[in-house]
Amino acid sequence: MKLQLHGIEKSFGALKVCRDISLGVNKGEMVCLIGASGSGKSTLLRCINLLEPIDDGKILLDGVEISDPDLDPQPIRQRIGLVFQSYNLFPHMTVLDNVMLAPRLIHKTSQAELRDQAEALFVRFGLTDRIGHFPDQLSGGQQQRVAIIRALAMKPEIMLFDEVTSALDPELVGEVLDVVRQLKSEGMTMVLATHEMGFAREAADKVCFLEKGMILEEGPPEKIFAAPREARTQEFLRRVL
Amino acid sequence: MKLQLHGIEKSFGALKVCRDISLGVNKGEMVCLIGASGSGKSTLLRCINLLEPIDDGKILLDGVEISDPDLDPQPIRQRIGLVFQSYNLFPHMTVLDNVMLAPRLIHKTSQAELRDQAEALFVRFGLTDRIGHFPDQLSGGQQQRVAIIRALAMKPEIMLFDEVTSALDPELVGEVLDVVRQLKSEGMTMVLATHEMGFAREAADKVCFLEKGMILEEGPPEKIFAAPREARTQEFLRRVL
Amino acid sequence: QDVCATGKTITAGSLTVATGNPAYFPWVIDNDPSSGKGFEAAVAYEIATRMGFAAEKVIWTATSFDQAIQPGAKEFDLNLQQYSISAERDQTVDFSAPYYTAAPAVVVRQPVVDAGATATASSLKGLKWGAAAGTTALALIDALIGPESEVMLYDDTADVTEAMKANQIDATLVDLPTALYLAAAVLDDGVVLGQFPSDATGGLDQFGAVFADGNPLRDCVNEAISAMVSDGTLAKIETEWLEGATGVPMIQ
Amino acid sequence: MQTSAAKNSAGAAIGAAPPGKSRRQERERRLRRRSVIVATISTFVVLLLLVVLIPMAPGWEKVQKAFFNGPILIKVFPELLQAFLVDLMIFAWSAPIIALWGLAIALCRDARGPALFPLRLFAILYNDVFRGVPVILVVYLVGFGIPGLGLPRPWNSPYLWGTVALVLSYSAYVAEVYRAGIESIHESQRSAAKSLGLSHAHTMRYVILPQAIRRVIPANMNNFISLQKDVALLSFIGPVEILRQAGVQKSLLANFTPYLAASIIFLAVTIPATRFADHLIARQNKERS
Amino acid sequence: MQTSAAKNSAGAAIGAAPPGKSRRQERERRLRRRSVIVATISTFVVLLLLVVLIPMAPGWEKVQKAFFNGPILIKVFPELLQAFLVDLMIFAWSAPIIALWGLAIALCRDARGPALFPLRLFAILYNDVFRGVPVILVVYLVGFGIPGLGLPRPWNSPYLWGTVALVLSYSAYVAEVYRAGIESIHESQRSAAKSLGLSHAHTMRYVILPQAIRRVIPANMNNFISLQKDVALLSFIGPVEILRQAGVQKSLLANFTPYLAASIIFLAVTIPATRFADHLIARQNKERS
Ligand SMILES: Nc1ncnc2c1ncn2[C@@H]1O[C@H](COP(=O)(O)OP(=O)(O)OP(=O)(O)O)[C@@H](O)[C@H]1O
Ligand SMILES: Nc1ncnc2c1ncn2[C@@H]1O[C@H](COP(=O)(O)OP(=O)(O)OP(=O)(O)O)[C@@H](O)[C@H]1O
Ligand SMILES: [Mg+2]
Ligand SMILES: [Mg+2]
Repeated sequence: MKLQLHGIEKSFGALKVCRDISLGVNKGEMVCLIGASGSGKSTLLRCINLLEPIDDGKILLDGVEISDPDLDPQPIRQRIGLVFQSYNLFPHMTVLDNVMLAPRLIHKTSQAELRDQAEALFVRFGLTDRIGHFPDQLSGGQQQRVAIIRALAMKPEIMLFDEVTSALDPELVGEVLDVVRQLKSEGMTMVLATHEMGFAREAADKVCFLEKGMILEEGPPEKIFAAPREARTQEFLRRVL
Repeated sequence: MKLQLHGIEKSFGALKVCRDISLGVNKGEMVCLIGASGSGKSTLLRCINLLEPIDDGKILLDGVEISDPDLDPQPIRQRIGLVFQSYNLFPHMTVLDNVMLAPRLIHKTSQAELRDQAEALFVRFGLTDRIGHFPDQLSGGQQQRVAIIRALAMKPEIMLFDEVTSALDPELVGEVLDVVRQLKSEGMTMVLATHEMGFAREAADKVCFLEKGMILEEGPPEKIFAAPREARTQEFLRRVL
Repeated sequence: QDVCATGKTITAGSLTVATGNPAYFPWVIDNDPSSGKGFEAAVAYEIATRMGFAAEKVIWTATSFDQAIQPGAKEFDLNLQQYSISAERDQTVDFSAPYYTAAPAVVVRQPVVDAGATATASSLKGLKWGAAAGTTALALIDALIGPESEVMLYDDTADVTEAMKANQIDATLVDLPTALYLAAAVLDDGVVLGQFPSDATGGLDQFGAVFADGNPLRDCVNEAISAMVSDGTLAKIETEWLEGATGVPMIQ
Repeated sequence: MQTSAAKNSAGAAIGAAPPGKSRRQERERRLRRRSVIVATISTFVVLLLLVVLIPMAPGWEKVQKAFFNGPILIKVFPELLQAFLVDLMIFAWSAPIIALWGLAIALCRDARGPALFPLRLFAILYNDVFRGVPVILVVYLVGFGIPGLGLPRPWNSPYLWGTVALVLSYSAYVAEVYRAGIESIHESQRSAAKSLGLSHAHTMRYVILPQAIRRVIPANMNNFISLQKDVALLSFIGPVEILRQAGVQKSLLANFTPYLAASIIFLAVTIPATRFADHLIARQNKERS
Repeated sequence: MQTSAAKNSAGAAIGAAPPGKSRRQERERRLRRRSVIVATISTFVVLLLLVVLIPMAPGWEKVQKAFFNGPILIKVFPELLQAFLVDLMIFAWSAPIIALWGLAIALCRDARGPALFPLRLFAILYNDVFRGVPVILVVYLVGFGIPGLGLPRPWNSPYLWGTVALVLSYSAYVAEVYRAGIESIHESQRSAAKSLGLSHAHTMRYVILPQAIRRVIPANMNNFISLQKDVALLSFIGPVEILRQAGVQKSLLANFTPYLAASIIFLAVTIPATRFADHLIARQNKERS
């Protein structure tokens, strides 16, 4: 198994945001987290990326515990890509510099080689003509695609997506989801928090419904969407579909 | 006819945002404006409310021209309610004061009577228990309902809604649309700019598709959604539905 | 009370006399003019007595140097603070007859003397000079010495000595009694290098009390001063409070 | 945005923390303890070095005698405190005048309509001039100059004209802060008020100003802290406030400790005030993002 | 947000404005013409009243002679301009030192890890002290005090220690501005950099600082405009810069016009600078909302 979560607990002060969350993600699998706003989806993804220290439980990547607080989180984060709802591109750098910053600082490869690799990614996701632009010269959908490229440039083993289409105009959602589909077809292991039920139903291997920091229900999308077991899941799906 | 637009033109500098827009809205009718981001929906609504002066054309309310630049816009605006995407409640006042501010300053009715009228509105839209709260203590859906109540408190003859659900979490959209439905059933004349195609199809009397500041296509929702004439309309609907 | 001063003081029946803040030795001893100790304190009480004010009717107040020579109404009847009488100042304020004639003297510190400074015009030119702005010292330095480098200016004598202690300036020009006091008490290693003859200063070395422009009290004070001069009281006060200037070399 | 109501209910639903310490908590306690130790030791070492090394420097004794003279400090402190009351007094009557006059200028600046153009022009010139000239220059010009024109007592008081000088200078800064506050209120608030049919004056009075004034409280606090310090500049035109008193003592004692004492008195007022302003600003920035 | 690319294409698709004037445009031209006329007339009337009425006030001649004395203005102007060069010089070498030292303090304040606690403590104390004490007090203490300890020339120059005093005071303000800039960079930028595996130092150097420094340029400009004005305070420890020169002339001529001339010289520098800073701030506020 690529990624395993065992009994993750996480609180902010008195507010418990993750409660005994256990989850397994196989290599090449795509898991979608759904649930109401505030149910803890973003926090869970941030915990996996070690941006938030967990209070209890274990996170295993390729069977090795990465949540050990004595480990240096930097090299681990390099193995896990995370894309945010609000893109979070660096506004003072060109799109290319955004993508090359981390590889340049961390990988000891030659400048030219890194540039070639970055450009290859831009070609792959159809953004070649935007390479010298600054983020605010791009549309939201383009910015989000650059954010995905930036994460991919570190050659991560697993990608986490946090509502990557929520900030986009309805017309631009498609182009970003296409990128996710393409990654899936290339065999990337992925965890997505999403409000796009249509996409989850069509593309996910497994769907988890989070409610108040707990996984209330999980299973293949056909099952969750067609015949949700829990009353709360039914209610949620009725509202958003 | 309640509201008539004749050849409305509006530019911001060199950018033309409304181009020869003509439209009629009958009493008790609900017209939905749809179209891509930047197509001019918000600007058109702001023009009708006289928040933006139009460059050319005429706006008639009950057959009287209100777009005459020599008229004082204040009393006219009092007859037209406008609700914004971002609620725009006054954050330093309680919800009740938000609703009562304008009537108190403009209508010469007694304090107690105005309060009774306002409270009646809160009862009608199920917000009685929030009356003394400040806007940021309310959920987005509740805030938007307060914004609608605030506009209604001026007893407008026509209501304009500018994507009133776009800023809301998917779960909260329903409660606001319910308010709009209720208003329609009570016979209010309304113009809505919206991205909620489902709602437009179900509730609108007429749908106008805007593209680059022009009404490209208009008609009853069954026709527009089932058999759009223009290629651009077809493309837009394919993307967002 | 003398008829002359009646109704001419800012507080009826009292005489308000201003001095420096702080007031320096030997003009006022211990910054306490009401003790009557110190040259200017003693002169003030003598003038007051002659105008018919009892000692307890003398009110003391403190002003800065600049403050007193501003044009306009004043908070005092007269101000004794070693003001040199000059034609330019006379346009803004009024001066009494001179109550003291002081020779300008050069104050330095011992290290400057050790470095070779002497009481000659050529040696003085090469020194780094400082003075209190708003006094006549700057004009005198330019006229009598003509230093080679820029003259530093300060708010008051206190700041000038501070700059000397900090070795930021070598020398300053003040009236001889002040010079003697600075050298003896303020500076640990102060030396009065020399004095200029009074006649070389173009009359910038006579101290007069300052009045608001057009103050009628001036005539009464002048009367008192001339009486003090003629009966030798002023000279007596001078010998009591001001050291003899013997031993300070003349600068040619 | 999460509503606080929703947050509370989520918090309540979850109840108390679990008994016993989690692995993370254990480790955090360990880490915290270690960092307290490291911080204490390193601070201690640095302080020790300072305390041991500085007095070994040549001239330290001289420095100590001239700047950190205990007996002198004790001797001058009460007098300086007394003089500081003058500063506080001047501050106490200047601050409200500045706040009001600054608001008036800000509103002039915002006046609409061509007939009010002279008012707008006046406000612009006023702000340009008084923000451009050093406060000390204004103090000299107004504080010495105007009484010098022959005003009779008590209308020539340096307290009066010094205050006028401070009001002139600081109200320009305060007016700019108000204006920034007014402009920082999002256009959509104006739109909302206008769409309800409110007039320009009503919009200003009930919608914009209440929000704007509240929003600029921290920025204005910084202005008033500066004012508290610049009150000392009035010493140059006469009032024996703390700076002049310290200067007098310095001259008499030929020692800089009185200035140090004055600094301590200022710090006792300004540090808490600055901290409070910083705190307000930080809270505001947090709310904004 | 609308991308600029989309805006452009929309603009291009629409092409040029229609020939002839629309009704609105006609009316706007009429209105504009009318408001220009009203504004001109009302300004003119107000100015006329000022020009006619003020000289009728009793004492106006005295005021004019004392403050607005043409011949004196012309006479002192060149000397004051000369003295102002001293201000400019001091400013020119102080400003870059302050910018660098302020940044260093800001970074100290942000230092992580318990071992660096003394550094953090130092930065906090430094900022509290130097923002709390009036600049003029620091100028006296440092400018007279430290050279008074017996430094040999040229190490006791008032230019040197006056500069040190300015640097000490102003770097505290500048450091706070930098810190505000660093804190204003949204946490999500740090998150993004961390999620890519960047270290704290790299994040600071490549992601946070470039944005923070750029963002605080307007606020820092205001600090440097204040600095330009406070350079005049060095006159109290000796340098004959413009304020002192004006004071000397004022004493000599018993006339306040030299102060007015000094004000004019300051305004010539500070008004354009302030205007530019205001413009930058306004642009920034617009971008932010
Ligand atoms: N840094 C933090 N400090 C305190 N509380 C936090 C923090 N981050 C998140 N929370 C709280 O934790 C809860 C879960 O937040 P989270 O962002 O994980 O929800 P989510 O499911 O991603 O919601 P959304 O769909 O709105 O993104 C919320 O109540 C939120 O207010
Ligand atoms: N005040 C303004 N100044 C300049 N341009 C403006 C202004 N308001 C709107 N625009 C421009 O006018 C065009 C139409 O904007 P409008 O807000 O009316 O579109 P919309 O259809 O409401 O889009 P959305 O769905 O994003 O709300 C856009 O290109 C916008 O950038
Ligand atoms: Mg989230
Ligand atoms: Mg819109």
